[in-house]
Amino acid sequence: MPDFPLFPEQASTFAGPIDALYGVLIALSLIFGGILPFIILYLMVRYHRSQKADRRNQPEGSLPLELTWTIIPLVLVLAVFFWGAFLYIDIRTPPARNLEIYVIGKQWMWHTQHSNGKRENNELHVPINQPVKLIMTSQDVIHSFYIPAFRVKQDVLPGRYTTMWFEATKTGEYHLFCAEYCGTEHARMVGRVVAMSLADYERWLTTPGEIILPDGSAGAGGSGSTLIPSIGDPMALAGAQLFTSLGCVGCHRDDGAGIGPSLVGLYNVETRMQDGSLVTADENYLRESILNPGAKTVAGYANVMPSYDGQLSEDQLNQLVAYIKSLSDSGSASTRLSNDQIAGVVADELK
Amino acid sequence: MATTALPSRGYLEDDTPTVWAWIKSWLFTVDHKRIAILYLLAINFYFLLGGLAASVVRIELITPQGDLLSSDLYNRAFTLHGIIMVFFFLIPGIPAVLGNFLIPLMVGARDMAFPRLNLFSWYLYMIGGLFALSAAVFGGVDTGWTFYTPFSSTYSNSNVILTIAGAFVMGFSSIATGVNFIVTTHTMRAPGLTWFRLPLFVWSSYATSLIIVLATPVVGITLLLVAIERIWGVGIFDPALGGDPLLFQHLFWFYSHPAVYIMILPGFGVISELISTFSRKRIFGYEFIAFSSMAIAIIGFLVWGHHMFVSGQSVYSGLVFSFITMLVAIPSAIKVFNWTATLYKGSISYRTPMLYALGFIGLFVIGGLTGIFLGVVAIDIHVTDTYFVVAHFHYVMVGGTIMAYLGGIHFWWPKMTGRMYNEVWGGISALIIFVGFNMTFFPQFVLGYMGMPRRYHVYPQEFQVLHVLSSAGSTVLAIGFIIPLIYLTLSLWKGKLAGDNPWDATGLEWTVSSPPPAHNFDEIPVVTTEAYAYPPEAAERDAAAWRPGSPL
Amino acid sequence: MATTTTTQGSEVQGHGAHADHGHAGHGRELQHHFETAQQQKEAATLGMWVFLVTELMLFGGIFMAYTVYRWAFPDIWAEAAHHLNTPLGALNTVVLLVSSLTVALAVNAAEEGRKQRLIRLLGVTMVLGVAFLGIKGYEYSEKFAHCAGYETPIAWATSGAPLGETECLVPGRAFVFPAAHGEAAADAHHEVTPGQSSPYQLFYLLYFIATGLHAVHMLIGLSIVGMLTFMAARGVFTSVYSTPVEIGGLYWHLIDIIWVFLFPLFYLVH
Amino acid sequence: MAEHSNTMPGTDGHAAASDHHSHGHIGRDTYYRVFAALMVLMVLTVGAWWIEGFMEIPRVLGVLIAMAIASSKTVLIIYYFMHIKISNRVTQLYAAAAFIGLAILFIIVMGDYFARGWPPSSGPLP
Repeated sequence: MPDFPLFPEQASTFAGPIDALYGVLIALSLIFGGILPFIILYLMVRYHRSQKADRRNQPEGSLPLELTWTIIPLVLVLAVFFWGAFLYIDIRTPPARNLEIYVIGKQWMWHTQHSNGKRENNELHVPINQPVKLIMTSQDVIHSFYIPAFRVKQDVLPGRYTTMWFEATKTGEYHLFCAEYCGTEHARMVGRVVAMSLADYERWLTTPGEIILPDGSAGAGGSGSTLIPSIGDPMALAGAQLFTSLGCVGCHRDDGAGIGPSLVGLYNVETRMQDGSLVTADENYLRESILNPGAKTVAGYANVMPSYDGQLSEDQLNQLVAYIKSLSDSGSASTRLSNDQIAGVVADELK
Repeated sequence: MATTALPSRGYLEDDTPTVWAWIKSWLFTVDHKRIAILYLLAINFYFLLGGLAASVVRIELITPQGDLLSSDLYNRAFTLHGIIMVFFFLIPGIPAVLGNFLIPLMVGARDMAFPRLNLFSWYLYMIGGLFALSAAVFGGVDTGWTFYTPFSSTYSNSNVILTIAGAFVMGFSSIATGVNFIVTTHTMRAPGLTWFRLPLFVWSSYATSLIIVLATPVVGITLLLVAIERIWGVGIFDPALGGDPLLFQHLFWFYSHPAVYIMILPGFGVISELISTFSRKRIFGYEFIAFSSMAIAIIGFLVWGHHMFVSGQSVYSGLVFSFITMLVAIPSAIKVFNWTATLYKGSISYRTPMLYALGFIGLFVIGGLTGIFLGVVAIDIHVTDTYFVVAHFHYVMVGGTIMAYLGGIHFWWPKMTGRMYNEVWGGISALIIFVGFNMTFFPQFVLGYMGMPRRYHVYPQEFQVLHVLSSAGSTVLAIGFIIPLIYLTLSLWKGKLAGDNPWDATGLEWTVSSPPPAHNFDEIPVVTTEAYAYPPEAAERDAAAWRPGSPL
Repeated sequence: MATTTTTQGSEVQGHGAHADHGHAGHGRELQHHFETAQQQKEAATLGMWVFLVTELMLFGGIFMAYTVYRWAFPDIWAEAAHHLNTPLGALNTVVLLVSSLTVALAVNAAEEGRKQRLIRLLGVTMVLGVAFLGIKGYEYSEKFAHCAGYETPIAWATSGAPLGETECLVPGRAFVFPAAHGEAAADAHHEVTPGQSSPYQLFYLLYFIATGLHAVHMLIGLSIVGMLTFMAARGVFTSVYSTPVEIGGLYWHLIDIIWVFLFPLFYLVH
Repeated sequence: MAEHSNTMPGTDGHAAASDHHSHGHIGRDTYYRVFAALMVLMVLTVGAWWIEGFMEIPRVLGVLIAMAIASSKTVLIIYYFMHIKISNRVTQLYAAAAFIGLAILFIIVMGDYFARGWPPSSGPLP
């Protein structure tokens, strides 16, 4: 007999509340769905044609009764709805300080990249007791990033970012599934999530290891170990290199004197657009502005930037976005914070 | 005035001189009853085909490895199962077979308002079915029945176009049926047959038709757009071409969620008929059941986004859709309570149709309650796209629609064929289906909450026990479906003559002979009573007449 | 009922109103399953209306996609629409509105039992319908001619004047949106927007799908009116039996209504 | 849901059908007047578009004007040319049903788009 669990592990902060709501729903279902069959069974037997029973004064309808069994379920489902709704808003609202990890889905594997540039395939290492925000996109069809033990799931769409966050509570290895049918090997688009203590995570993060890139080539993944303490976020660093090599810096000068707007302090700030609307410069906006600059141009600037659609890989896009975020306090707060911690831990290790 | 002096010959009888003429008399018939029989044969064929695909899927899932089927074949098998069952069995099932046969009889008309349109709809159904079949024969399709873009429009290497053509044509077949039902119900009712004297089956069929007419064209055009994107590579939905894949999901579910009500609403109607007849009393809360059908039809249009809670739609939409989804649970609950109340002080007999009806209530309650689980967004995030969803909609679709379909077939079989079937076997098979069904699908709730994603042909070891249990149950279920096929077929020759009204039921269809004459009514009846007009003492008399040895 | 040959009347069939013919000379025709002519007429009219509901919902899907993308890409929409031939679109609107009038008058003539007038009006309607399709066809061929590198379809057929600039507004691999004119020319990078992923293409794709589907409906409408003319010539319609003309007319008006929306949505965009 | 309310018991079974039908007739003069109105509206919508070419008005306003004119034309055609004015209540309801269905589709889908942030830059949520 293989192991035969009937309930999934609870390994994130969401698991408890969701299971509690689930339990309440089961209890309510048992009251309705469990008792009703017994009423039916009783009536079936009591009023079977072979039974002698009082069959006079049959009711044909009763407004009070109808109202009772309309209003009571209505109140109950509404209560359940509001409970679920608040929980849902929690699940969809990441805390301000979190560890950001990029995820790319492609037929049929998951590719993740940590803040120091370390990559993984079909694996995701996360620290426990630390909010983790996944910024996800797909290279081809729709996938869905699903970690049952954390009770989280989010579709991963091509052409835009979706985000999801969780905070693991228990170390261990958990399933990672693709939940949205994505083609032939959909069932093999699975992996594992390794939740580890923060110290372990940081040690893991700074340990070099052979990494297979999405295109199948092997790359050295451990550069982070030497880069982090001295320079900072390698993801942003790679972005900075791209930013220079692509010539972005010629127009987007830090002092704002260029043809294009300065990108310093842009991330997550509401910005006035050419058509007068206000737009929050989040990841999706940055991505769109790189791929399709004309869609939303900042007020006061001409729409002269060429499109980089088709010229950048998803990886490079992520690096550019990470770089632009690192130019603003709100964007770098999360990553910089965790990098500081990492640097601290590394320093401890070295002692 | 039309002639009323018509020979009252059964609709099945013929005086055709040759076999060819006999075939022609069926293939070119405009008699709604014959068209219903044509549908019955075709739909049952597709049901068996879809069931075969389901068996293949279940056998593969016995082991965690992909040892019977390659992943490609498995994907094609579950897609075939989904497409055949949804588009060619569940959606047309009860309306096209029972609705076509019964609605003119129930409203006291000689035929549907548009008899030739009715026949045309059957041909459309057959053409659509042929497209889907040929797609399967020439290599199958692997998109799942939901055709999500950009997978279906760009990445899939299978017969998507043929399948979409099939679903598209089938859509127009159900539109034709819907138009016919609506017009027939409005204009063909017998004198005195007011809306509140209509049998509840007519009400629910009317609500179904409303959904068909309003929603089906939208999925038609959506599938057409997918086909265009796939053929010419110029896209509406592919993000690589500037489009938004979520727009496809919105348009698709705008039809496909109400389509769920297209499947289950006629089932509600059938169950109302059965419960009343076999309790020998009026249905409890007639108006509430009738209005709840209409409420489901209308609210059902506002909830489609609950299929998209994790798709990337806005949090705002998630909350709105979740809220309305909670509301749509209420009319369904009202129905269940009213059916239960109907049993009170009745004289209940366990005839085969009634067993299906009682089984329906039990299974539908589970299906409906788990629907609330899925409507609560926080839980849906965890269980959507898992076996929990699979179990939920099978409880509603198989436990609901198929139980009602079988119950209805058993109930009106004597009317359709003039013969009774073997009731012992009928009861046994109803019981086998009930047990087999629960064995198959209840474990899937557990599997789903454990996190087993749907559409996986290989899966982690720890899910195996439940999968084996489920596959074992599906064997039982399959046996349960095959038994009625045998005894119903045998009854055509061996069954004893049924008589006009074997169940002592009310309703205009039981006032004509069995099988009904070709023109239904020699003289259009004048209705003076309400539906289910059992006198108050009917239940008492029925119970008093019971002797050991009478049917249970 | 084993045969259909003795039943006449009207019913909606499949993808359009198929006004069925009755036997000439019988005047009012009543199918066997109806009790009164009034009932038959009500059924036919209601059936047509329910069918029109499905037709509107069919176009509704396209309008939905249009709304989403126009909301998403307003500038691109405005720029793209300037390359459609608005005068021809306006002319087509007038043609359709006139044809709606002639159909309405034809129904009126049928109700009054004026056979010659009915036939004349139906004939005019058909001419207008064909004119509409002709103009539409010219507009289409203009776009295709540009793809082939010619100024006009006539030039294309006669290998005449070539097109000055590269332009191909037919969605597909060859799609090229030309340089913006006037003040927008400052946007240097907009010189040519070739290839697949241009949102300009979405506009033209929707344009071709919407107007193409509309043209298909026009063809069906023409065949219905043609059949009605034929029936009218055989004297099927009388002042008491003219239901097919009426429901055929309903279908024609629906085609008009859809165009009334298509015209401003595609041709009149800023 | 509302169908029954206008058809009181006994009045729309076909035996009684003739009692309440054909309550009106639209004359030829009306048709000509409606046609004239349609042509005026047609000129108006093109004219509005032409003027908008010179004037800077909000884009939304332009769309609203065009749609308002198109809707008026539609109402005229449906009401007079398609005889909804003199049709029975059921037919009138079905004529309205399509527009209600479309309204549901448009309002809910566009509501999602306004709130979602697609294309990626235009909404408040990532």
